[in-house]
Amino acid sequence: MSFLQSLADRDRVFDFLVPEDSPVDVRHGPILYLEDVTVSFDGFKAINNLNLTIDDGELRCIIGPNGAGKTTMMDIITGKTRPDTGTVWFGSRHNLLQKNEPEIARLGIGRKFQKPTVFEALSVFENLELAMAMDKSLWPTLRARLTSEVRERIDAVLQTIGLADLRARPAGILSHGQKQWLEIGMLLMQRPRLLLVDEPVAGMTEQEMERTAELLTGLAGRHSVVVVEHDMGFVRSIARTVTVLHQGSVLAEGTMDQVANDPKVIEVYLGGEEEAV
Amino acid sequence: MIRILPSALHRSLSRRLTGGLALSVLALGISTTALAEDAQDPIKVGILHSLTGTMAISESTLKDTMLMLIEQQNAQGGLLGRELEPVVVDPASNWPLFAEKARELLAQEEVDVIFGNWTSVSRKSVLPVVEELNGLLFYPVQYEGEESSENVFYTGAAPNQQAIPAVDYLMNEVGVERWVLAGTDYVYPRTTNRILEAYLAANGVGDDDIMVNYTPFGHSDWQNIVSEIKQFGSAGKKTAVVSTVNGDANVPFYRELANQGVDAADIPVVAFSVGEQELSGIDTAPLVGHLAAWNYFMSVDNDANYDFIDAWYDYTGDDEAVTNDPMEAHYIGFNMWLEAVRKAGTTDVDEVKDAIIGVSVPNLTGGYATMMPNHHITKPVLIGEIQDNGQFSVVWETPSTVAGDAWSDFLQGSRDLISDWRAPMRCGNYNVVEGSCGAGAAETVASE
Amino acid sequence: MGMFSAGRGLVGLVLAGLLWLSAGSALGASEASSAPDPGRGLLTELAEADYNGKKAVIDTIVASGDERSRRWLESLADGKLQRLKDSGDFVIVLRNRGREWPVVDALTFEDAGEVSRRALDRIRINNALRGYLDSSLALFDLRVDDPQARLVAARDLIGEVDESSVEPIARLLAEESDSDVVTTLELALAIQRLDQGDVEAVEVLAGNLDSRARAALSQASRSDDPTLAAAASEALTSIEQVLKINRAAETLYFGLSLGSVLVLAAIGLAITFGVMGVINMAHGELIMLGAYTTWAMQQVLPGQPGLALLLSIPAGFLVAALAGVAIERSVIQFLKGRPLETLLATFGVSLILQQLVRTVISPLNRTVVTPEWMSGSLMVNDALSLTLNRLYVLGFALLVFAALMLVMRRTRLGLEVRAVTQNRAMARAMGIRATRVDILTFALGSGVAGLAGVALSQLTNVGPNLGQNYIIDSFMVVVFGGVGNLWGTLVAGLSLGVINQVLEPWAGAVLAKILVLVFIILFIQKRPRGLFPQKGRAAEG
Amino acid sequence: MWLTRPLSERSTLLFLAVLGVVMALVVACNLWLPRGHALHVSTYTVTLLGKYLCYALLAVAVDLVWGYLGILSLGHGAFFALGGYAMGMYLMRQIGDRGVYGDPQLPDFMVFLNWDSLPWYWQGFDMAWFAFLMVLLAPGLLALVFGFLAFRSRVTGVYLSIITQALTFALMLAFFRNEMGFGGNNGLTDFKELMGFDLTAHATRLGLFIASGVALALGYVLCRAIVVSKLGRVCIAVRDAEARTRFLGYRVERYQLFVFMVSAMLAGVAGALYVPQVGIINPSEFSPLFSIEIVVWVALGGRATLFGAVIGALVVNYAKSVFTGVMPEAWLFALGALFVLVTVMLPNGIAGLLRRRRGDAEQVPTSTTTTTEAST
Repeated sequence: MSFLQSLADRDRVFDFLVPEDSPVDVRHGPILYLEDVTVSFDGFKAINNLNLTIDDGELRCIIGPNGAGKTTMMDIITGKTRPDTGTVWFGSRHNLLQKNEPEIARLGIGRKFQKPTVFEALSVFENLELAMAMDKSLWPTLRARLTSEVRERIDAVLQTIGLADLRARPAGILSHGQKQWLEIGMLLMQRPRLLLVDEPVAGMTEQEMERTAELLTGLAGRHSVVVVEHDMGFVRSIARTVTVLHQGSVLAEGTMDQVANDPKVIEVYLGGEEEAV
Repeated sequence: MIRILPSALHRSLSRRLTGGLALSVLALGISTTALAEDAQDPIKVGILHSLTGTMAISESTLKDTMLMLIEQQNAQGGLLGRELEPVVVDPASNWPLFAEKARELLAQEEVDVIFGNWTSVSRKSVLPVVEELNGLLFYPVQYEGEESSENVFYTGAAPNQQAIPAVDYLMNEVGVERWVLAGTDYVYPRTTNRILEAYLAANGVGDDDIMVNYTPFGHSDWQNIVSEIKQFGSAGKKTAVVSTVNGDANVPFYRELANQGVDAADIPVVAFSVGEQELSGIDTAPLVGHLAAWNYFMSVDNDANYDFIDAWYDYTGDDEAVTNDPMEAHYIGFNMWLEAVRKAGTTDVDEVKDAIIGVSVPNLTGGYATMMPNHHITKPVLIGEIQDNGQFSVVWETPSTVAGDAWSDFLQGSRDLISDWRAPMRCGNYNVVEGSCGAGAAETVASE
Repeated sequence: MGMFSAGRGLVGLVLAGLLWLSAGSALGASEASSAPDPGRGLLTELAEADYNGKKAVIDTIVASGDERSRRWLESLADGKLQRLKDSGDFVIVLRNRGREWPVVDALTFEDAGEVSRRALDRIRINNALRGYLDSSLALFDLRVDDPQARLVAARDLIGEVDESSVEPIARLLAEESDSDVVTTLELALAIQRLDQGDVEAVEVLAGNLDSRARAALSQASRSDDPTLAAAASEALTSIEQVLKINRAAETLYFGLSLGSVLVLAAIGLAITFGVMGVINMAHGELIMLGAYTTWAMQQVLPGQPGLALLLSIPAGFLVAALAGVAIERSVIQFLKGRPLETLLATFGVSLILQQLVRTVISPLNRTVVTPEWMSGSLMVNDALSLTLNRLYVLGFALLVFAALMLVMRRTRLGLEVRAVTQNRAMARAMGIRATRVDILTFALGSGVAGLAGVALSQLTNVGPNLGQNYIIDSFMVVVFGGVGNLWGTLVAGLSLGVINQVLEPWAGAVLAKILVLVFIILFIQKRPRGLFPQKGRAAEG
Repeated sequence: MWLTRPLSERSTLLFLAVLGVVMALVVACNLWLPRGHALHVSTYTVTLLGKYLCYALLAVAVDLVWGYLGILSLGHGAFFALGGYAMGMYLMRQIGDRGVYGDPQLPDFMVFLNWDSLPWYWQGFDMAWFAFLMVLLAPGLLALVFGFLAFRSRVTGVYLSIITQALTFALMLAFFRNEMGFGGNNGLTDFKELMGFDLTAHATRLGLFIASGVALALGYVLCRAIVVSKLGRVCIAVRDAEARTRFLGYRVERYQLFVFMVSAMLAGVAGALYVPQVGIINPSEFSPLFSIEIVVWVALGGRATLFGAVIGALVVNYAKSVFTGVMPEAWLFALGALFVLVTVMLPNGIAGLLRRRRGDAEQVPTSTTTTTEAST
C-alpha cells in the first residue's frame, strides 16, 4: 500500500532525494524570504513584484486595504497558489514553490484562515488531535492510538486557549471567538516554525481581542508569526514591525508610528478604509 | 457540502433497527404463506410485463391485451368451470427484477401460467427461474432464436419467420442488390444480421455490397448514419436498408430519413421491430412506402381480426388505439393454452406441456397457428408498406404458414441442432450429427 | 432491371400523352353521354389486375384523358381508393381511422356517408407501383405555370430518360424559360447520352454533384471505351474533391446541430443548477412537459401543425415554468443550502412526473407532426443539404441563448439573480426579495427546459422516457462548460456535439459516445472547474 | 489491532447482534417451519433478503465515501457491476459444456456470435480463487486509476460527482457493445453452479443468504473500524474543510484514494454476492440512474451513520418489492413521494428521525449555508 501511495504522490520522484523533515536552516538569514513574486488572475495582478523577509522569531503585522493581496500572499506561502514568477524560500534550504500544501505544513508552516475553519463535526479535542505534529501518513493514522503523552499535550493546549471545559463538544457549536482560539490552538499543536494568521480578531469583542493579543504575543519568540489584520488598534497593540501592502507590493515597512506617518500610506488609506484613520 | 454530525449519534440506534427488520421479515413471511389450492379456486394467470421504465412503452399494452382476453374468457364461463384470475406485477424494465417477479409469481402466487417479457435479456433472466420452478411462460415477441426451453412457448417469430422472407421479397420482387444492415447493438440484431449476411452471401451478394452498422439503445442522432446510407446508396445499384433498430430509436431515425430526403422509392427500409404501435408515435406521411415484415398487421382484412380490434377499441375506450403483432401472439398463445388445458383437463404444468404440442388455433390473419414440438408456432409472413394513417398495407405474403425454427441453419454452432419436446426425445438442443442431446453430446464425445 | 425499363417506357408514354393533350385535342368525352361510365370499367380493371397489370391500367387511365384520373391516381397512391365488397362500387376513403370510415363515390365524388371498414376492399398497391404513379402524377405538373412545380417534375426525370422520351423532353426543353428547369432537364438528357457512350456528355456532368450523375459517371468509368472511361474517371476525381469539402461541411453542420440540441437541453439546467445550485433531476421531465405541450397544442389545433408549434413556444415555456414554480414551492424551498438533497428530492419528483404522464396520457409515444415548412432540407448544392428541422432547432437554440443572456445581463431580474447568487444575505439586506428571485429564477430555468422540449418534439420521440434520455447529457454539458457560466454551456454543448459527430464516422456511434465521455473525464482532470471556471474568491466557497 | 476496535463499541455489537438474530430467525423459519405455517419463510423470501443484504453492503460502501469523505459518487454502480461481472465470468466458466451448444470452453453467447477462442481477459476465470481475487481487484484498480487522476487534480464537489457519473455511463455503453466479449445487452446468465453447489438448490440459496449477511457484517465492521480510527476523523476533516486538512500536513489525496478504493472493493463484493442470487448480470447495473438510486437509499436512511445506509437500502428495496406487486401501476408515485417526503421532512434521514426521538439535545449546524451566512 505504501508503495502505491508513494506512486500516488505526484511531486516526489524518489523518497531518498528529499529529506522531508529536515530542520529549517536559519543560520544564514531569515526564516521566510519572498523575492520578486508576481501572480495574476485573468490579467489582474494580485501580487506585483513582492519582496518580503521575515526573521526567525519575529512577530510581523501586515496591513493593507482590501485587494492589496494579503490573502493571496498567504496562499503562495502555503502552496495553495503558484506564483507566475519569483522565489519563495523557507530558511535557506527549502524552496516552497516546489512543495505542496501538506509538505509545507510538515516543514512547520501553520496557517489560520481569515474565516475560522475548524472541523465543526469533530469535537474540540479531536480538532486538536488531528492538528498534532506526528506522522501523518496513511497507515500510522489508521492505527494511531491516543497515548497519555498525546493527551497531556492536548490538555496543555486546551488550557492555553481556554477551551478545556468545552473539550468534548463539537466545534460547530463554539462561538466565533472560540473558533478563532481553537484554530490558533490547532496551530500550536502543529509546533510550527512559522505561523501565518489571517485576521484573527475580525468580529471579536474587546475582551476576546485582548485575549487573542496575549495569545499571539506569547507565541512570538518561540515561533515566527505573521499577522494579517485590518483592525489598527489591534495591530498597534501587538506589532513591532508593520508592513503595508498596496496593489500587490510593499508600500512601506517600519514601526507602527513610522508607517502611520508615511504620506504614501496616508494617501492610500484616505479613500480606502475607515480603520486606517 | 452538507455536514452531517458526528459519529457520536451512533449509540443505541440499532435498537430501533431491530424492530424494523424483524417487522419486515415477518411481513414477508406472512405474505409467503400460500393457501392450499382447491378446485373452486380461480386459475391464476401471471402477467409479467413492464409497466414502468423504458420498456413500458411497448409492454404495457400487452398487459392490457392479456387483461382483455382474460375478461372475455371469464365472460364465456372461464376455464374448466373455474374463473381465470390475472395476477399483474411490474418488473419495471429491470432485468434482475424480472427474475425476481417471475419467482414471486410462481413460488408465492403459484400462478398456473405466465404471459410475459419483451426483451431477450428479460427472457434470459426469467428462463432459469421458470425452468427451476417448472412454470409455463408464453413469450410473444419476435426474437433471435437459438433457444428452446421445455417451459417456454415462443409465440413470436423466429428469424426464419421474419427476416429471411423479407430479404427474399426485396431481392426478388424489388430487385435490391446492395444492403445496409442497420441495428441496435444487442443480441437480436446481431444474430439476425449474422444470419442475413450468411444468407446474402449464399445468394451471391458480395461483401462490398453489404454495410453493417450498429447504434446504441435509444440512439437519437442519426445524421451521420443516414448520410452514410445515402452515400452507400448512390453507387448505381438498388439499395435497401434492413433495420433491426429497436423501439425508441426509430422515431428519430425515420425523421432523419425523411428530412434527408431518403424516400421509399429510392432506398426502402424494411424494419423488423417497427409495428403499428411504434408508428403511432410518428407522423407517417413522409414514411409512406417503407416496409416492415411481421406475422400480423392490424390492417389485415379478416373478420376475426376486426372482432379483435373492435374488442380492443371497446376495452381501451379509444377508437384510435392500435393492435400489433405481439398482441396477436398473445392472442394465439392464450388460446393455445386454453385449448391445451381443456385437452388435458387440468392446469398441471407437465400435462399442459404435453397436451399443447400439436394444438391448432385460429390466428387473426385468416389461418391457423399450430404449436410445433420445438415450442415455436407456425405463422404466415407478411410484408407491409407504411401508409399515411400509421397502418401497413400488405404487399406480399408467404403462400402458406412457416414453422418457427429454434436453431438457425445459417449459424455455425446451431446448424446441427434441433429441438423436440415430445415424449421419447424431450430435448431442446438435440445434435443430429452426434445423435445425442445437447450438453451430453460433448461429454459422450469426450469420453469416447 | 425489368422494372426500370418499364419506368422509362411510362415516362415516354405519359409525355406523349401530355403533348397530345397540350395540342388541345383532349376533351371530356365521357361527360356528354349517360351511357355506362367508362371510369367504372377502368377502375374494375385496376382493382382486378396484379401489380404488373396495374401499370398497364394506369397507362390506360392516363391516356384516357379522363378529368377524374388525377384524383383516382392520387387516391390509389394513398391507398384510399377502395371497393365495396358487396356492390363492387368504388369509393374514395376520406379518413381511414376508427371503425366507420367516411367515403365519397369514386365516380361522382359525391358524399357516400360512412362505411364500415369491414365492408371495404382496398385496391392493393406497392412501392414500385407508387413510384410509377408518382412520376406520372409529377408529369401532370410539367405543364403547370409554377416553375417550382416544373422543377420538381424535371428532377424526377433525372436518370429516368430513355430513347423514347429523349425527343419529347428535348422539345419541352426548347420551350422552357426557367433556367433551373433547363439545367435539370439538360442533366437528365446528358445522363442518357452518357449511357449511350457519348464522351461529350461527360462535360455536362463534370462538376455536377447530383448522386445520379455520379452514379452514371462511375458506371461510365468502368466502360470498355478507354477514352470514355478516362474522361469519366477524371470528372469523378474532381467531383470527389468537391464532395470531400462538402462532407466536412456536412459533418460540421451535424455536429453543430447535435450541439444545439445539447445546448437547448442543458441551458435551463445551467440556470437552475449553475446559478441557483439546485441539482434538478426533474429537469428532463420539464423538457418532457414542453414536448407534451406541443403535442397537446396540435391536438387542440388539428390541421395547423405549424401554428400549433409556434403557439407551443410560449405555451411550453409557461407550462414548464409553472411546473417549475410548483416544484420550487413544494420541495426546493425547504432545501435551501442543501444542494445534494435537492438531487434526491427532485429525483423523486422526476419519478412522479414520468408516471403521471404514463397514467394520465399514455405510456405510448405521442405523434407530433412536423409542419410543412420544417420538413425536408435546404439544398446548398446538390451534395450538401441541411435538414430544415435541425436548422430551425439550431437557430432556435441560439435565439433562446441570446434571449437568456439578455435577461441575465440587461434586466432587473438578471441583476437580482446575480446579486442573490453571489451574496444572499447582502442582497436581502438591500431589499431584494430573495424568495421571489428564487421562484423566478427556477421558473426561468424550467421554462427554458420547456422550450427545449418544444424543439425536441421535432426531432425525437415524445414519450414518458424523453426526459431521461437528456438529463445525463445535460449535466455533462453544464459541468464541462463550467458551472454558473452560460457561455460555458454554449461552447461546451456545441463543441461536444462537433467532437461526437467528427468521431462518429470513424469510430461508430457507440464508441464515439464513449470517447466523448472519456474526454470529459480527462478534461476535468486538466481543468477541475470546467471550460470557463468561476475565478477568484467566490469560486472557493 | 485497529480492525477489532469497533467490536468494543456498543452500537456495533448491537448491529451485529440484530443482524445475527434476524438471520438466524430467517434460516430457522425457512428450514424448520413447514410450508403453510404462518411464519414459514420461503426460499423465495430468503433469496430476496439475500439480495437486500447485498444492496445494504453497497449502500454502506457509498456511505463510507459520501458520509465520511464527502465524495458524492454517482458511479458506485460501476464498482458493484464490475464485481458482479467478475463473479458472472466465473459462473459462466463453471457452466462448462452444459451450455446449449455444449462447447466446453466458450460461453454460449460466444459460440453464437462466432468467437473462435476465449479472449485473454477471460483466462483464469475458471479458477475460483482468481475470480474472487478479481472481484476485489477489478473495482479496486478502477477506483485506483480513477481516484488517482481525480484526487490528484483536486476535482471536487459536483464536478467529481458528474465525472463519476460519466465513468459509469461510459462503462455501460462499453459493456453494451457485443465486441467487448461480455455478452452485450444480454449480459451473463444461465448460471448452473457455484464452487460445485447447484445454484437452484435451497441449501445453496440459504448459503448465499448467509454469505451476504456475513459480508455485510464484515464490511460494516471494517467501515466502522476506519470511521472510529484517527483516519476516520481525518476523513471527516477532509469532508468539512479539505484545504484546512491539507494545511495541517495531511496528504488529502492519499486518504481519499484509500477510502475510495476500500469502498469500491466493498461494492465489488456486494456485486459478486448479488449476481448468483439474482442469476443475471447485464450492463444495466452500470446505469447512472441505478447509481443515483443507491445514493437515495443512503440519504433516506441517514447519511454518515453506516447503519442508516443499511436501513435505507432495506426500506427502499422492500418497498419496491412490495409495491411492484401490490400496486404495479402506481408504485412509482409512492416511491417518488417517499423520496420527496423523506428529504424534505427528515433532513437526516430515518436515522436522524430515530435520533431526534431519542431526544439528543445537541444541535449543531449541519450545513454550510448556515456557517457561510454566519460568517458573512
